[in-house]
Amino acid sequence: MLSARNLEVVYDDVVLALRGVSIDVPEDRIVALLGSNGAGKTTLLRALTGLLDIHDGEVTKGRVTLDDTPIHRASPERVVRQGVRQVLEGRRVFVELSVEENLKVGAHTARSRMADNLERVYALFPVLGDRRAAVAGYLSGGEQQMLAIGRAMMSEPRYLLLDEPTLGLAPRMVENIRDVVLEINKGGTAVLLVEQNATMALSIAHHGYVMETGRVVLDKPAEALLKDDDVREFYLGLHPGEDGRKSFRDTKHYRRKKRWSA
Amino acid sequence: MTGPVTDPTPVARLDDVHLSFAGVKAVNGVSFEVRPGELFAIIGPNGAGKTSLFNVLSGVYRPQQGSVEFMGESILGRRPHQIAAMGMARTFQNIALFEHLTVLDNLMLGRHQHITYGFLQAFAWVGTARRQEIEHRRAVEEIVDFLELEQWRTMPVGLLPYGVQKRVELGRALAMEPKLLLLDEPVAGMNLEETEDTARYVLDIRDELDVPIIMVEHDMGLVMDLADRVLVVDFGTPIATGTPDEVQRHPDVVRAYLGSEVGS
Amino acid sequence: RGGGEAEGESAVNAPGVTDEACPEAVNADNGCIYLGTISDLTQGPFAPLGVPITEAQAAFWNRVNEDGGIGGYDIDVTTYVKDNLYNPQTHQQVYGEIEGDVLALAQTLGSPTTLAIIPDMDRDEMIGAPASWTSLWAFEDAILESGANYCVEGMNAVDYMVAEKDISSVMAVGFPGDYGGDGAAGAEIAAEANGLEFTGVETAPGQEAQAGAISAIVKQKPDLVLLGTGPTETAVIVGQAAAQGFQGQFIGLGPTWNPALLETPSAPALEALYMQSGYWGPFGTETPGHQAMRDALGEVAQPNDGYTAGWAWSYPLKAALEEWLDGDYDKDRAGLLEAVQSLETIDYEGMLPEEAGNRTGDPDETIFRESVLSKVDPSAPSGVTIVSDFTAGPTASEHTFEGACFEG
Amino acid sequence: MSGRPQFYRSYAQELALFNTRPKRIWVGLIVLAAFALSQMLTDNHLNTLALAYAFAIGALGLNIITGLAGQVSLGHAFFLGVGAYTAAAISGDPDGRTIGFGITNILVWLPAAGLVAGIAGVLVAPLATRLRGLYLAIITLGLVFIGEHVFREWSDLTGGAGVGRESAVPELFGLEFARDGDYLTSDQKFYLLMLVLMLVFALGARNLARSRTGRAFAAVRDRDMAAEMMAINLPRAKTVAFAISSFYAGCSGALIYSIIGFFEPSTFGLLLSVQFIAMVLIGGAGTVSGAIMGALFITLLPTLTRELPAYVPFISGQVTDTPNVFQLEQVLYGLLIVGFLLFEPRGLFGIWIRIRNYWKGWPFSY
Amino acid sequence: MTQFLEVVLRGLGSGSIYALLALGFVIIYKSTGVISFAQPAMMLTGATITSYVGPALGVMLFTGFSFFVSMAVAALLTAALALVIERGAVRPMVGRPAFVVAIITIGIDIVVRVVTSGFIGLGARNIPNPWGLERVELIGLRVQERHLVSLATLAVVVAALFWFYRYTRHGLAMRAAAFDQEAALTQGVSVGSVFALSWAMAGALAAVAGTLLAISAGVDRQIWIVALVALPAIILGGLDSLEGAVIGGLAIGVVESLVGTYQRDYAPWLGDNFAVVSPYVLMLLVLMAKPYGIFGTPEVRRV
Ligand SMILES: Nc1ncnc2c1ncn2[C@@H]1O[C@H](COP(=O)(O)OP(=O)(O)OP(=O)(O)O)[C@@H](O)[C@H]1O
Ligand SMILES: Nc1ncnc2c1ncn2[C@@H]1O[C@H](COP(=O)(O)OP(=O)(O)OP(=O)(O)O)[C@@H](O)[C@H]1O
Ligand SMILES: [Mg+2]
Ligand SMILES: [Mg+2]
Repeated sequence: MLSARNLEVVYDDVVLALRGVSIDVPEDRIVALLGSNGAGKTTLLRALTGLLDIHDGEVTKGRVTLDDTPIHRASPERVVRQGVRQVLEGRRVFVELSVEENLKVGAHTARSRMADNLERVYALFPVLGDRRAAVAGYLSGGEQQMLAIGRAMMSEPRYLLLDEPTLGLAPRMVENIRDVVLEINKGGTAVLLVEQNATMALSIAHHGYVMETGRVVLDKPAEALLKDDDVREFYLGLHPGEDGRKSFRDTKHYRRKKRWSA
Repeated sequence: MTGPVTDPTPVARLDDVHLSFAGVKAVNGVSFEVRPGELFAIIGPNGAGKTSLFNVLSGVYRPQQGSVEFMGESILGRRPHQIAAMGMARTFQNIALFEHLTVLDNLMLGRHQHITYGFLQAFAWVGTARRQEIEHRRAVEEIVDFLELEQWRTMPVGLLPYGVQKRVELGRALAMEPKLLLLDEPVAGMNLEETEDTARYVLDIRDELDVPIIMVEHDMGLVMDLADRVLVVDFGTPIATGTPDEVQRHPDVVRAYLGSEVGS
Repeated sequence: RGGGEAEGESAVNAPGVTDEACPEAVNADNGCIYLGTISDLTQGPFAPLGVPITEAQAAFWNRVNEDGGIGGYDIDVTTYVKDNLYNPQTHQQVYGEIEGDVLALAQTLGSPTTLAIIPDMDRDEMIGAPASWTSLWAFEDAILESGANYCVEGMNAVDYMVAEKDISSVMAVGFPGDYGGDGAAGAEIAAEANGLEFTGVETAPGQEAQAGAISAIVKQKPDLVLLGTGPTETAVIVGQAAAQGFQGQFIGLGPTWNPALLETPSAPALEALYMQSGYWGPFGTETPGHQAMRDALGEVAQPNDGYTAGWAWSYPLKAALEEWLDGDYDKDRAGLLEAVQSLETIDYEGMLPEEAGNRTGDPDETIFRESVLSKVDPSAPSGVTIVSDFTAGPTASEHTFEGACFEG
Repeated sequence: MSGRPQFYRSYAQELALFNTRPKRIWVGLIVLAAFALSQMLTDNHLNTLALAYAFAIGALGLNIITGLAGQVSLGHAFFLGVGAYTAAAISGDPDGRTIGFGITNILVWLPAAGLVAGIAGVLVAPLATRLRGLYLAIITLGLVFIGEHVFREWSDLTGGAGVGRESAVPELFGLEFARDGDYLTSDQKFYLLMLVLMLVFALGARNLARSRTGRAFAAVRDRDMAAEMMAINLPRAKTVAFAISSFYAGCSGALIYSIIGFFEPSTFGLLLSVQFIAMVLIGGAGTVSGAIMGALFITLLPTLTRELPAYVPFISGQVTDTPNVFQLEQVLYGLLIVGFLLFEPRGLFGIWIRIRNYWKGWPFSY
Repeated sequence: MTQFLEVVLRGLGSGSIYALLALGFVIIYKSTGVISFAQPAMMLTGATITSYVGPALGVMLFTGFSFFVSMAVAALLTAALALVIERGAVRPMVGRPAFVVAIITIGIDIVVRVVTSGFIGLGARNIPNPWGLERVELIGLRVQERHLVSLATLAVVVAALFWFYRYTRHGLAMRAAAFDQEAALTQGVSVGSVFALSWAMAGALAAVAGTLLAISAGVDRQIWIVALVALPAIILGGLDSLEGAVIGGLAIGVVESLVGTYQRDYAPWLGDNFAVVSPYVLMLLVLMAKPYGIFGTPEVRRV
């Protein structure tokens, strides 16, 4: 189990980005993490994988444990070796390397099974197989997202942390990613899924968290979240008393002041 | 392909455009036209060539074949800055702001073509230079008002939240006083609230400022609600054009793009 | 400033002269005269010369002090030592930094660097000993040069070869400008006077930059090659030209030699083909001046004619100070300059003839036209021994100098 | 303006260069103090500062191309040389060893030096518009080497390698800067001249930065493809940036060597270019005051490191010893640059901001 | 013709030294995105170390063998020095603009060069070696042995590097780290070790180059300038290309040698020392046609 307890994170010695966050990612599970922009989702992932350092961030309280051993002081490469992998927000493929080279870098800590894993990734994402020699920077946005996920799969992680994987993807591709996540999970990898697309995330997750301004404000099984009124209104766009989503043409032109009730 | 031609002078017109990169056919025989006042959407799977179409329009790529017209003139072979000066403005799929500059400076850059003094006058900063700066600053502040960016005005955009950056980019395009606006995934990565805001701005731009818009977007809800007409491309090839309702039911569109969960 | 009160009417009123003793004075009762040194000490291309010159000068003036100093003053040359990095701008700046604290310059190294301060020196009525042998110094009043110059040296080298062997062609290979260019100009004048074929080849510093010079030598096979480069370039050019079959004679201007060259792979070629020109005898020469230098320096890591040069260049300044303090001159810098201009001979303790120090009359009369030639001799202290003592060749003797040779 | 929170009442007011009272007061005080220094410092210090101001003009120029437009150029020394030789030739002795036309009025040779260097910049620009990043840096480095070669070989103009020539003669309607006058010494005159010129050039640079042209440069730096789609003509913007930057460099070169009086072709080598890059980076790339501070820092640093060894008593002053003070000077020079960038990557400007923020909040440090 | 070929061979000889230096620059650039201007100092230091180790070993071993052993020792020690510098002054700058780091390396270069010069002294330090300026006949051409030694060393180094980049995971990891350090970290690549490794490799290469250079005339304070000739070589070949560095280095050696030999006869108007700047002219000409060098990867630019 990968878990965070009472985590407090400060950037640049001044910006308090997490204010006592606790979450659990049990083995073999899919956990969804929702929250508006700037809530601290990415920061949480960084804290889990040791990437805070290079952003001038620091864990000031609390801890991160992997199977009860603390890892929040470990270097990113050690975290990867222990089977926790993050797919960064915004794809971040190595634009000047080819598709296959990107995947090979992904296998940095698991060279021995590289050939098998390559096959597995190409099977998951046939597009990548077709363009294995192409320069990654010229792939379309969606293709790059697949490459980023595929790259993470190259080391057979036990925990996969996905930061907004469907950003900019076409509806069918979103479904694809959803299927991929399910499949990856079936293969025995636990997934922490950070998403703006709540519909998709909650449809596959076992458990869900909602974050606002550095705190976890909801922590429920996914089905329960789907029924939560606030979640329905603010994340799924389903307003109480109306059947289905309101048209964008009808949204009023005023700023809604959101106050989270939970 | 394109419906009955009712208006003799479309704002933009592509005819049988082909573009390929080292073996990849990014655009393969696409034709369409955008009429005055229209909100035209382009949808299609990832890598279908939507952004490439934008790049063809704004002169970044030169198609190997076909013709591209803007405001009734062929713009094939013109440099991006010339096309921009003709009145084509765009936003970018991956935000492309000038991150070290403030919001105001970014918007002022949008007005680059409307400001006419040269660098010799810039040194002295008297007369024309000063007058123009003040005048255009006024225009920019109106956009700040319109997009509700007051509180960020003097901050470097690199430090702003994602959603705000997207709005600044929209503002920068508006500052150009465009005759055609290209929006590449304006709500990608936004939460529901921000999406609603953006939808509002887009409608206002079209209706109040009367600027025709071409929009690429994967949020089907937004496209279906806002667009007048939709072009669907797949592997660079157009597979359907029509009203949102028409294309939504088109079996090829469902298969190639929407998948099972239509529009939800 | 300076030390007025105590000495009454002989009061010296010049910058850099104090009644207080020097720091670490040899004679605690003496006043102190500070001399400045601006040299290439670390990064510049001439540091291998600047360092031993500066060291030898320190030893020279220390010996003067041990002999009681001059006119009641010890001489200090170690307090105001500055590194010019061989850069005119730096040179000018450090000159400004020490100008008010020193009476004169014991050393100002380099031509473009010194030229950058000549207007300032004129304004300040400052005199200084150079650390180069360019023919230009004969035309600058403020500069107290010693011995022959590169131009004379080039003439004498050609005349020597004409007298020794039947030669018909001369090639001058060297850096452009005040050094190599000056020597080449002299060689060209002498070649013309002797009816020889002359070629000038400019080369740049650096081991790997000599390909052009080497191939020119190998192709044209001149009878005499006059070198005006640094020691490393000398080794590369002589060694590789010989390796490619060249058999002619090389003569190097003063700064081309460094005894360390005898440890390089070029050593056999140098022994066979190279001769060293000089303005006075090399380190191991038996004169009282040389002996005093060797005694004063004690054990040096590697005998090097940079030491010899630094020592010899110091005599004129010593003579000038003696004349100034003993004679009836204003006791300020102007008086010192006057004293310099009245020197007819200088006691070089045998390193140079006394008349080499003549500073009265116009440059063409006072330019010293005798130089020495040495051959490579691994057993000698600085690797060379004299084969031809002070001689002026016919060309140099008859030439009229109207300006620096390299200016053409 | 009264009342504590100061609001701008018009865009004109907000757009003014020094738009707050503290800014006006500070800048006024600093400029006054700079003028007052001419009466307070020794000639030698004034000479060093005058040089620093002249260097600052060049740094302002490099800041325009590198800090503002994002094109790292190692070729600045070349443009400095072009300016220095142009000025020297125009004002040189017509009967001298080297080319000279005898027009010593600074109002003639200074603009001419800038213009010729600017034209050289325009000629180089087409290459720059094709190349990016380090490729551009090293190509411009090549320019320095090739320029040095030309300077060495063209001895009619430059006096030749190892020799050099006299530099531009500074004279303004009969006022000769290189001579002591009745009221002011030569160094005082130079100091004041360089101070005034630097202020003029700095004001120009500041105005440029906040103008249409300056914004376009910044856009090219941050994202050149997007800039093109803002109707900015990329090749033209880069060419203009090169031209302006070289103009500054040319003027700077002419002035620097008019103070020194004499210069030699190898002056315009890699080292000089590197010094300018260091000025811009150490000052804090992109800001006018940063460039000036950087220029002061780098030109005064050697003076400082020459003083420091006096406080390190156990290091030998003997030139033959290792280590000796002269080596220490050089090592300190290198270390100070390294240390500075390590601990304050935003440069002197960053330190300034820090101090300002500290005092703003005084007496509360948080 | 014989002469021409001999000139070309000489050029290849000195070109192989440029190639070794260029490889060092490229290795650092590929993994950190920075051009290290400390390479000249590394070269000077490496050669100086050899000049101290060589004579000490020469007593025990025969010259040819002791030459290579001392060169290897110098390479190791220089690599260690490079590691220290990387750790102390470059690592803290990770994520900062490449040009700031480049200026830092210039500061380091000054410091190291001054210190090393202190150990060199005033003259040149000799490196014992059996070749000196000796020449051999090779298919009718007379070649200097030292040039053959340089070429052979280059060949061995290139083979080793090829193997390293092709068959170890570090090769790719080094390239990945250069593009995006955070993304590389998430792949489990230790960016720190990548930086350290590349600096160490470049330091060792510079030491080898310096030692080979010093065979003919020893180590003096000024030989560092030769390292700058590697800059046009890497631009010519393409900043991030190892094969480009090798070919660029050799090409520049040959051009310099040809220009040095023939330019006086065919184009005297270019000035006497034109050979010295010919590498830069060649670089300019190539870049006119190929803005990213012969083998360089074009920058990926997309909107
Ligand atoms: N490197 C940083 N330095 C300072 N503050 C930071 C840094 N990174 C993030 N923050 C701040 O921390 C807070 C949380 O940011 P974070 O990126 O974790 O949010 P998020 O939930 O991932 O948002 P998004 O949905 O936009 O990705 C924000 O207020 C942000 O401004
Ligand atoms: N400069 C380029 N060089 C090579 N291939 C390119 C280039 N630009 C685009 N492509 C290729 O062209 C195809 C179309 O790309 P484009 O960016 O237009 O897709 P898109 O429809 O915008 O996709 P998405 O919705 O993911 O943004 C892709 O396969 C992409 O890899
Ligand atoms: Mg995030
Ligand atoms: Mg796209």
